Amino acid sequence: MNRIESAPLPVPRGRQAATTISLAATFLILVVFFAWRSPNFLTAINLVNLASTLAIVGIVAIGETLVLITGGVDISVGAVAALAGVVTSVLLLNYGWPSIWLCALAALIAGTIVGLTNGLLITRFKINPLIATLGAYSIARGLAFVLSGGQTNLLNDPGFQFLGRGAIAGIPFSLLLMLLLYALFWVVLNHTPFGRNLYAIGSNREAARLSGIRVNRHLLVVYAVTGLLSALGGLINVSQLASSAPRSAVGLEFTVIAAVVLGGTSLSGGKGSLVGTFIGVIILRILDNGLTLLNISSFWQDVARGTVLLLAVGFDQIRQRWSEREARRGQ
Amino acid sequence: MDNNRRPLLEMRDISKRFFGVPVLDRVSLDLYAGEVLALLGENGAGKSTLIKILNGDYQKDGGDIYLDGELVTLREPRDAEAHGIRMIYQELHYAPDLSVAENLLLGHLPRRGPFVDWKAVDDIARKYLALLKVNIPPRALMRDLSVVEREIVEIVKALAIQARIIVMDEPTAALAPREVDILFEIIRNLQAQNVAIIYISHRLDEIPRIANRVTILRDGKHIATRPIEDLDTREIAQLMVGRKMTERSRKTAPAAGEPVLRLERLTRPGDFEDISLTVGRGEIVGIFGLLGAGHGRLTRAIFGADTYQSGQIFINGTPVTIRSPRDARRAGIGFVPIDRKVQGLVLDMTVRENVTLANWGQLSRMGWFRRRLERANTQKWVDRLGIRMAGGVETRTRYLSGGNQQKVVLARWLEAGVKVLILNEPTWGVDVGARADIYEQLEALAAQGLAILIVSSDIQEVLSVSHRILTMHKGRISAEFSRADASEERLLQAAAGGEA
Amino acid sequence: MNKNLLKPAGVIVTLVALVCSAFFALPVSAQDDCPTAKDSYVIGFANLTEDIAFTQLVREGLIEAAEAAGNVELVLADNRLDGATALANTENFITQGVDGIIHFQTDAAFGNVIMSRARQANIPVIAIDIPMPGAVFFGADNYYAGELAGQALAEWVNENWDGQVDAVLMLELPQSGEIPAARMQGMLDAFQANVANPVPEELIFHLDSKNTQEEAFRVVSDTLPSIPDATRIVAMTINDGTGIGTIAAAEAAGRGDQIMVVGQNADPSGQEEMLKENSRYLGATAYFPENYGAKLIPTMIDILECRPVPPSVYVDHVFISADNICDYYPENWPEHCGEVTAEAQATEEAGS
Amino acid sequence: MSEHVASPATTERRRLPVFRLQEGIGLLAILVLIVVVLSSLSPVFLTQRNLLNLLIASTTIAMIAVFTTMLMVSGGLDLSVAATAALTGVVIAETQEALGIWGAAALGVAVSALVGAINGFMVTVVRINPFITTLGMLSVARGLAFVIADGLTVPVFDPGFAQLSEGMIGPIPLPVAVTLTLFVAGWAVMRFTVYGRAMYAIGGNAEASALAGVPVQRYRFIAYLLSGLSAGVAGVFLTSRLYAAAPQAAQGYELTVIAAVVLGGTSLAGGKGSLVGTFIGVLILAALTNGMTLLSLSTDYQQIIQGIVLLLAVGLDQIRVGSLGRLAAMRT
Repeated sequence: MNRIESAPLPVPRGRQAATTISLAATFLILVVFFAWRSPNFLTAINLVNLASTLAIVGIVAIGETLVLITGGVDISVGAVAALAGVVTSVLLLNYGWPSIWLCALAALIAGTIVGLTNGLLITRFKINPLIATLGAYSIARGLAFVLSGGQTNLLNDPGFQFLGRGAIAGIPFSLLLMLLLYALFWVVLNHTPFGRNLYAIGSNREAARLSGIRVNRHLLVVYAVTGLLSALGGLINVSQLASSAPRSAVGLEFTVIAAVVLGGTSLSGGKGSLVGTFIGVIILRILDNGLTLLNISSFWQDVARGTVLLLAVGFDQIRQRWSEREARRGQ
Repeated sequence: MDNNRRPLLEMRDISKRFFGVPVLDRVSLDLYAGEVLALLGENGAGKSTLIKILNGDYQKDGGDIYLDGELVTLREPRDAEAHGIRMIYQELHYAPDLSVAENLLLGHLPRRGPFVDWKAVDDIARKYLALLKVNIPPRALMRDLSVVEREIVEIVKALAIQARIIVMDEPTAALAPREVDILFEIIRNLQAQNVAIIYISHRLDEIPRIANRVTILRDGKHIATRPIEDLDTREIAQLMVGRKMTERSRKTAPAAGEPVLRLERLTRPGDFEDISLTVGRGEIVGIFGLLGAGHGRLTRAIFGADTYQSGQIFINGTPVTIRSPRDARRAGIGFVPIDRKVQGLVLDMTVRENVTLANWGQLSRMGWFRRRLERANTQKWVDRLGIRMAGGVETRTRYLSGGNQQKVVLARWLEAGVKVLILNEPTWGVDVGARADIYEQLEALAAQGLAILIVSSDIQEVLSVSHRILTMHKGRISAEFSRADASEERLLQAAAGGEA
Repeated sequence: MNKNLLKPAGVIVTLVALVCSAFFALPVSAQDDCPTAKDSYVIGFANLTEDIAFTQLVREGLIEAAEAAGNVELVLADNRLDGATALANTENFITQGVDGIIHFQTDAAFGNVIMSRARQANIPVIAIDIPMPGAVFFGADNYYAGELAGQALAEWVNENWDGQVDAVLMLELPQSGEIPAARMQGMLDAFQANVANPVPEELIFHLDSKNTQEEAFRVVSDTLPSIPDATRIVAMTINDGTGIGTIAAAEAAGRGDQIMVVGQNADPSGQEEMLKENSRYLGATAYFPENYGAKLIPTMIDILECRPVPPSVYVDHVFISADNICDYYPENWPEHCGEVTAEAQATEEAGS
Repeated sequence: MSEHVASPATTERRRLPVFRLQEGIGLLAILVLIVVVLSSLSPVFLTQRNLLNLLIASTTIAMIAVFTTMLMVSGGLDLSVAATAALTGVVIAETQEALGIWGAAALGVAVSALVGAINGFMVTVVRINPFITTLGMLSVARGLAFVIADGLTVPVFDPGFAQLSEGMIGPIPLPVAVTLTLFVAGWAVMRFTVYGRAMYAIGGNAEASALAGVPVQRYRFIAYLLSGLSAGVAGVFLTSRLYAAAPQAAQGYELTVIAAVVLGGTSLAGGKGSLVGTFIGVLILAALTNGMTLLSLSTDYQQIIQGIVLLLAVGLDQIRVGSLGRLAAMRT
């Protein structure tokens, strides 16, 4: 049998690659612009600074990418990160747990539990993910304040500070950890049945279910992992700051979603890549860093951030439609 | 068929109620290895519910299911699959952003250690695609495939899982005759390997070609199970409907009035080229083409849902520019799309709201609806077209049967007062009884002066309703027939590119 | 105004009640020397926010003081750093029939409307930290509090870095208006006035801390690379949290020994930071929020019982550093301060 | 020839209106429960005065929620409303001297309409996902508000302007009257006008609506425009009420608005929802906030309870509607 529409088919990853390329272009434009405007931008010291401050948003963005690929969204990540930090310090300081690592472990578990709760609300009670995680956000943030009594707590554990501040062979440990997680989840997403199933679920949930994929179980795992990664982000934050505060990571969810979407992951599910997310995270970080180096008022920085998000996503949208039209014309 | 063997599948006295209303009333069905059992019935007869129970989608309220003589419980599709039962739904379920190969093996990706064995994925996909002689690259994205190709992948998917029982719900609805042949070929191969098939179709003419036995349901009850040799299609239809059917007689075509719609060299390269045709007042023109011949795209372009590159559209002799469905509506063109659930209806809106969807301008004053007028007009069309629903015009269209849904879309354009009505595959997924009904309505409308253009891949449909028939092949009009000249063979030949 | 009048339904009744109470207020006060004097009082307290240590200490101090007074019932609310919420809380207080309101709200500009409501209801208001027209002001002299920290920092620089500084980081809170601005200005002015070599304007970096540790961390992390050669950096921060974030950023960049930081508030986390070994947190100006209550409640009772009250009551400010912390907060740091001596306690009393 | 109608559909249909009624009643029951609990805990809660306080305090959210409901019924979403309200206030504050207070208010509302128009343009023409569009716009509008006001809260006091929020129509404060009027008018618009029908049609099935000749993108654009405009109007009332405008005003209101609308039964997927539901949703949140404040409950606990109520209300609703959804799924 002949193909009925005899158009040459694009390579499957081609479309994603195009998005990644236009992202990389955005990235390059920013780098060139900042390098031109600020002599301090491309210095070794600033690059190390950039490298060592990527991890928090970067790691949480991994979880958000997974969630968005399944067609969901999680806006509780910032609250979970804050809760994790608070749990660590409260267990250590108020409850006298013997080791900070044990407390950190408990914090990771707490994050996972919030994630699982999100997953249950979404799968069992069929609550829209935005609303479910909005509720969880409210509750987790509230809990962080209740547990800490609103206090900032110092955590002076040199071993623990290695997590956020240490370096191996000059490379920040948090960056290494983040790269490791990106590699790990890249493999999971692209080369394990679990990862592929996530795309299937986001692409067509009913098809996935009818193909015998345990959709609810997958979603549970994804939200739990996102909770876990958010908690890990919170721990790195605490370690970097050597202190925990319930007010921390305010608005992290929006930064993370912006980075993931910037990276080409679709809010409607089924599409997305960790490579894109990685670049998205770097772009937002560079934007912040560059604008600060240029001594631009923080008020204008908000304006710039929103504008870049709209421009980048808008441009990609137009490019995609244009190339689709081209492809149709070519048929 | 050796009837002394034990059946592979027995469904005994299956009952199912929704909100206290019986949908299935002690329905039994048995299926033997290596046979094709046609499961027939009108929409709402309970076929879907029955197979969804078999697939574990629904839980039965009563009755038992035996596989190989053993009682089984099927709580979810996974259970069914574990027992070798595989469903191919009429509405395709695929992941558009994954590759063909991944879709084939969705939920069953072969692994090496914890990882997906991509080489095996490729190999398996190629193997099964080759089995169907399908030339679809396994790495193509589903999104980039045509509707037909997607369906074929769906069928291959069932093969790939090596099911013992495959349920096919209207598998040929989207297939061209040649593709149907390929499918039947495959089904016979499957039979040879002792796979049992439950085959659901509205195309009764296919049944004798492929089925060994038929089971007929009506109103949630089991009506008959007979070997195919004992029945002809007429009898089957009678059993399904429960009363005598009269054969549609082909009347002679009335003389066409002055041209209402005229296309001149309408072209969009790659889809359709040089299309010139006219549809007169009171005339029904049919365009027959195999799937992918470009006739579907043509209708969308006339209606402004797609663009055309060159050419001109005339309405009543005046050239019109159509860039959007709005322009088309203003020019007096109505369009009944192929997929009424996706493109035709707002399912959660009422019949009234759907009927008046294209005529807000006339039914409102300063943006406020004239409620009484709206209701009255809706009621008028409901009566005239015989749209049936229990709850009156305030019923949500979601709860109407396929035929009635189609009539709602029809009513919308009549309400909008169009001069030309374009229908793309007007009876897709509509059951036998409603089909005849719709044809009659179309003829009546034509008799009242409407110009109707029907585009279809169903040769019977084109033959039975059109006054004049065009065939399309590879985006061009390949032949034209009067009603008297047209025959199944000649149409097929012309549509396949042969000389008329 | 009598809240029992409001209980029966009917908005008109409410209105009549409003008019009546306003009407009769004057003649009644003419009869009695002090119409607002009572046996017991209900006092509304609307906190700035419940999210930060400073305001929590204010609230706790107030609760303690109310209990100590014996005849005061405290009604609590949270202004959530938001003008609309502060106004809603005011209206709630009025509805609840409080005798006086202690308001800790976000911006002087909102004072007009809040005070007009309170005046209509004849309820006296004390404004904490942010002045409101017609309210008794209580709280910090922010500019002066800033000066204390700036001066201490200048002295430290004169002593340790020969009065030389390569860069000044100002961790500000521009979105919160004049109060933090006054603190920052006080710090900078006093620092420049006292340091041996005042710092030129181009070496002063104004950074937006957004009032969080991590934002302070980020902006300082991003600023340090632009001053790679600076080895003597001072930072003045809006509060302890941003100070801690600033130090963390410098340490993370491996430049912990090149920075010295002063802040404001001296809350427990700030105290802990300055007590660290080799701390880069020189100290912070204390506002003693825990003592606000002990002064606020009696002041409010004075107002209600028609005793004269000065229009502004300023709290004491002390620059707290590792050297004098045991004089003020010995009970917080037993390991550092050793046994709390009677002498130290006496100093504390005197200090507060 | 007669066509067969499946029996389950018949019963379903008969049940449908009852179901919808039950949905409303369930929501009302939650509201009544909250009111009963709060009034038993606080003697002040059920006083006229407090109820008016409660209503006045919720006008900002309520005004925006009217138009957010329309937008969400059409399948849209607007996260930028709170920032837009703040921006409007700041524009008024900064231009009041040059333009006079009413001129400034007009300019502020115009700016909010512009923000809405840009959102609409991004969503309908550039076709960026509404979540991202309005998230970006949130950042831009909030940033601009800070830039224009230089971070400061600016007094806006004009007796006439203050009457906007302090005036009374009979026994009802003006902003409450305006809000109620908006709800009633909005309800009528959603039910009886072409615009309302378009919202439901587009949210229900945009493709089918477009193929019926409905100018989908134009109506979408209008919905975003109105959303921005409503934020501006809410900003005007807020500024008038506070005698001042702050660039950080209304922070986080966007989520409260969405919570109220969703609580009221409007689907995030579009096509379903009503202003009656939104009205009850707004009241539930307002009663909760007010009541918990009267009880001196700490904000942390308030936040937790609000989260739980949101999840409970939506979750219970989902469970009840779930059976209906399954039934509908069966028919397709």
